[in-house]
Amino acid sequence: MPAVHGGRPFRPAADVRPGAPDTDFDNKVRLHFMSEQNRENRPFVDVVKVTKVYSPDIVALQDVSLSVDRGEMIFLTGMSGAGKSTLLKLISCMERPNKGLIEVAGRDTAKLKKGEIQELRQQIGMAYQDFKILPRHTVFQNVAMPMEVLYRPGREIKERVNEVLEALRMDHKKNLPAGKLSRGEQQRVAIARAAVNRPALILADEPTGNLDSEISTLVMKLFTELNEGGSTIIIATHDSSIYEGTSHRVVRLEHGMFTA
Amino acid sequence: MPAVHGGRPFRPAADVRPGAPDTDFDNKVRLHFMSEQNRENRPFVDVVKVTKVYSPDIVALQDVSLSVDRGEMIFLTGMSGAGKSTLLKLISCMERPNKGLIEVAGRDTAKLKKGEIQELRQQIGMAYQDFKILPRHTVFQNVAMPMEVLYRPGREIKERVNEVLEALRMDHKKNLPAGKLSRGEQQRVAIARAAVNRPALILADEPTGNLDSEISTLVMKLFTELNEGGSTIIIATHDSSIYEGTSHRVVRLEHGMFTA
Amino acid sequence: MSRLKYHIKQTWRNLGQSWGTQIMTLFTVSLSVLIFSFFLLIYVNILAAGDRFSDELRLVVYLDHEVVPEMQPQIRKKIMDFSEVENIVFVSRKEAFERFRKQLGKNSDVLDDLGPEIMPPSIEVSPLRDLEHLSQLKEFSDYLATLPGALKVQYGQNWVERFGHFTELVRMTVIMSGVLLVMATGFMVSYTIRLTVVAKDAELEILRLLGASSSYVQTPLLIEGLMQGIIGSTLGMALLYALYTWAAGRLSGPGFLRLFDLTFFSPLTACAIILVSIAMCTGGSLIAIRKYMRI
Amino acid sequence: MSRLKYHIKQTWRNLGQSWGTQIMTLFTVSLSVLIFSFFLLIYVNILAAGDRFSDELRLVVYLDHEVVPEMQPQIRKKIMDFSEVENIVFVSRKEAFERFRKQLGKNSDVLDDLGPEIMPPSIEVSPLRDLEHLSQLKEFSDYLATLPGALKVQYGQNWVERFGHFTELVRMTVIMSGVLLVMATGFMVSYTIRLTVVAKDAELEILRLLGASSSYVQTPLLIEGLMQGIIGSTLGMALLYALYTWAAGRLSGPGFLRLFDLTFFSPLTACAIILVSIAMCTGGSLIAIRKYMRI
Ligand SMILES: Nc1ncnc2c1ncn2[C@@H]1O[C@H](COP(=O)(O)OP(=O)(O)OP(=O)(O)O)[C@@H](O)[C@H]1O
Ligand SMILES: Nc1ncnc2c1ncn2[C@@H]1O[C@H](COP(=O)(O)OP(=O)(O)OP(=O)(O)O)[C@@H](O)[C@H]1O
Ligand SMILES: [Mg+2]
Ligand SMILES: [Mg+2]
Repeated sequence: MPAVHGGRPFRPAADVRPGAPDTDFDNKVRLHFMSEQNRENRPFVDVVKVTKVYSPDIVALQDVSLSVDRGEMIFLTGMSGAGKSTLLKLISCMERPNKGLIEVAGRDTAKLKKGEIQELRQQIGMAYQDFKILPRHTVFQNVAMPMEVLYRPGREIKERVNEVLEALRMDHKKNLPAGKLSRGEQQRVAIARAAVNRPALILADEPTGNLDSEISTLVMKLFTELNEGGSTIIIATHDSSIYEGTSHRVVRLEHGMFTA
Repeated sequence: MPAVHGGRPFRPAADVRPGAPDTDFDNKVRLHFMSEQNRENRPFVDVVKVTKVYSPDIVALQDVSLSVDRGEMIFLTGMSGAGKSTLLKLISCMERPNKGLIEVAGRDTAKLKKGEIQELRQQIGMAYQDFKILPRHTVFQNVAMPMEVLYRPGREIKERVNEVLEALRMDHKKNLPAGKLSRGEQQRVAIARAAVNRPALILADEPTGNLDSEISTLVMKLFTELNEGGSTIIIATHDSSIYEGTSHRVVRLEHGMFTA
Repeated sequence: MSRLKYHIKQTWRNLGQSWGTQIMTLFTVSLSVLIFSFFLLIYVNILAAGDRFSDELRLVVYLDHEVVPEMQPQIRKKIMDFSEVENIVFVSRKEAFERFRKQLGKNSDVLDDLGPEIMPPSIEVSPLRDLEHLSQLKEFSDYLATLPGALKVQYGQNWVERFGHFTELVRMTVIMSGVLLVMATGFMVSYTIRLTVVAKDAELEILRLLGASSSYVQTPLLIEGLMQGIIGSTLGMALLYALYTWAAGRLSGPGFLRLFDLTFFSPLTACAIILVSIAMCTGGSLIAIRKYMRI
Repeated sequence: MSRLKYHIKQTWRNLGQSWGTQIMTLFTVSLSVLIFSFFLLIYVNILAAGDRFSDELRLVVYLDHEVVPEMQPQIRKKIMDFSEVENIVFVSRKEAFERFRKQLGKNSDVLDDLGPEIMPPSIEVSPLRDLEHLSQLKEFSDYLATLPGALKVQYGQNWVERFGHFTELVRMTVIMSGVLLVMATGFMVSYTIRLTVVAKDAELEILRLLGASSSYVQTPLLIEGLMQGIIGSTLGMALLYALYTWAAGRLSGPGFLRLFDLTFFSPLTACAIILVSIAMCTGGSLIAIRKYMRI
């Protein structure tokens, strides 16, 4: 079983709302980071006046603030180079901000210890813009990784992986090496891996860049289902067709700053 | 100067039409593959009943035929996994068909010798779906490669690379290693490299997958300019916004076959 | 328990995916162990040979008159004052004459008319084994020349020096080869680690991003390193033993006066070498992935 | 002309981008050259030592009567019949007696009353240099014992055998170390090529897709291989010379009867080694990229 760090349990988003599928699984895996009393009234992801400068002097984000509530789905748009990926990387602790505060599940990410960062990442499913899939592993193996990392039993892994691959129409390719797929298929593998674990937080970076509108719809359907199951979802995209007409919040980055 | 193979000159597309920019440059570089009399009335790219099966039994293309005239711009659409990239790879000799005939500039690609394939590729600018840029080389070095391969003089390379980077709003990043760019910026590097040489044939595979609509417009503007300069252009895309409302031909692949 | 099964499954899968690298690593380990223990074995045997060589080394002090038995302890003491020695033998004129007669063999009848007084008496001194260097021997010989009545000090200068020279050359050859091989082995090992890391790079990066615990990442690699260490070093040691047997076979023969009785490592030493290699293999795999263990 | 400039520019840029790999490769080349030429040098010197050793080897045939000068050609012929020899010396009783007197030194007055007739006459035979093996020597000695009037044949059996034994051991050590080092060097070189290919993989792939001509791709790599070959092998040879000088210095001394006059390669041999290394370096780079040269 996963180690518990710091004693502050990270309550699964899944059991906050009714109708969450597979609550039992979630209860076993997810830990409670936030204390009971302010879990509901504080944002799940809180970015406060964050500045990120890449060496030597490339300002990717400047004084950016963003609050995402638990269970919210939000779209992050902006031109190429605006800083969308950088913001997602900061939230998942892949990069460190030069200034400002980033809180996830009520904890300051700058102060997390190694084990706590690992625990936090286990709760985050990220679909990377460059996919980061293993070309020589099969599709199944790629998608199963986040569950294997949590030592889930094989039967459960199989079930869940098949389910998510089916939802993305990738089940017929599951035993092929991921490197032999078309780019759009690889992108779906990356999305499936981010979603397979029903994580509390999903960060999707340009998830439909290589997908046609039909498949994009499937992807959005998957995300919507997960969101209804309690997951908080942040989607960075330039594809207006996937957020036009939704009731969800859309924020726009421009040259490292949010525009109203 | 480049070696001439087979004695059949490959006449630059650029000087076929009036108004071609930099005709002098083109005359020096491009070779004539087609004999004079039937250059105008035969298609520039001719795909006849081509089947491509990946081992062991993945049928990517089945009995596909497509003719693209010299100076045409054509959009290739279709769902993810339909076979768009495969078709482009066949045209650029990266893959070999299992059945069927592929002619480029009037020559059967199956019968080209090593030197002739090299020569053909020098005439093709391909923007790969996975970019294939060198992360440790600078943007400038990446974009300059197709011209360096032709031993163009440094002054000319500089001029042309700057021109194409400016057109894609990437000139301010030209001395950064390409691996440190955002994905959208990397995609623009890949497009710039495909266009820098004003090749006779441009194959663009999903060129706007990571780009917002503003930059996509710039990319299409660049392609249109090149097309008006005489380049034949095939664009594989799922982004309907870039081909909706154009007068150019749009063909649709579905499960390895063209639909009417 | 189920976690260990998880890790073993993982290791097994890795093995299937990268057996090329695995075999290469195995060869590297075997070869490294072979090379190291080969030079260790040679060094050990040279030391032993040196011992046996000095066994036979004697200095002979020729005297102008015999040492009467009462005087012997005094001279013994005088010699011992300069240096501890292995053995001191006093040879009388008569004993020397007998030796000479034997040396002439059939022809010894020429000595029939002569008495032992034609031969000089002598003292034979066997230095201690640790008196290795020729310079020390020379010094000792000079000292012995100052004994009362000493005429001349002789030792197999000719052959001793020649042999000493040769031994020195061999020692230096072995040392230099050893240094070169250590460097080559070092390169080999570091290259292997680099190639392994290049191969695993993407996977370790992704595991890190998925929040895999350190034990999840390290255990399969540890098992892998352990297995490679065990198989590789045992193989290397077995190869060395085969080589040794071959060499010993070639060197045996009508071995009267054999200087080199080759000996192999004791089982204990062999085990120690294998254990150290195993430890280094597992340690190496850990070092190779340590940079992925930071967050 | 301008193309060559292009290629040199290219090479220079590569150098800046991958100096880590370059330096590693340089070390590998140096070390390989050092190791190979080190063992070659040792082998050459062992051969030379063997020669010098057999220079000093003599068989002595003790006779029961002197050979009169008229008979000498006949005996000479008889010996030559069995085997070509370097030299044959007839030692009369008188000469033997003189030698014995000298050997006794100060004490030689004990011989004053004796005549040369106490000493046996002898024939000293120096075998040819190529008579290397002890078994051959033994055979020859057995033959000499059948000469008319031969009493006994003597050679420094004791030391000769011992020395022969030792030489054999050294030869085998050198051969085995050589084999191991060749294997280690082979590994090193192939690893270096693999690492270089991994590093250049993406670039060569893209050049291929851009339709770069073979000369465009190969020339910078050839220049690179050439430079690495030149610098690396020269460095290796220089290192070996430094080692040699150090060793020769340590081995020199009061060198009467020195068996090992170390010699270095002739400049010609050294150049040949360097040239071969350069050829192998450039060849190696070509082989490494050959798979990218197909279309
Ligand atoms: N190297 C390969 N080995 C095996 N199958 C392959 C290989 N490359 C492509 N395929 C398969 O061939 C089919 C067509 O692939 P292709 O890359 O041409 O699709 P595409 O139309 O470009 O899709 P996308 O829009 O996702 O890029 C897919 O089903 C894909 O899985
Ligand atoms: N590792 C890095 N080193 C230096 N600069 C970087 C690095 N990563 C990103 N940048 C720069 O930071 C800025 C923001 O990059 P980011 O990847 O966040 O953009 P983005 O909004 O995701 O763009 P895209 O839509 O193209 O993916 C860009 O100008 C980019 O060049
Ligand atoms: Mg991005
Ligand atoms: Mg494609």
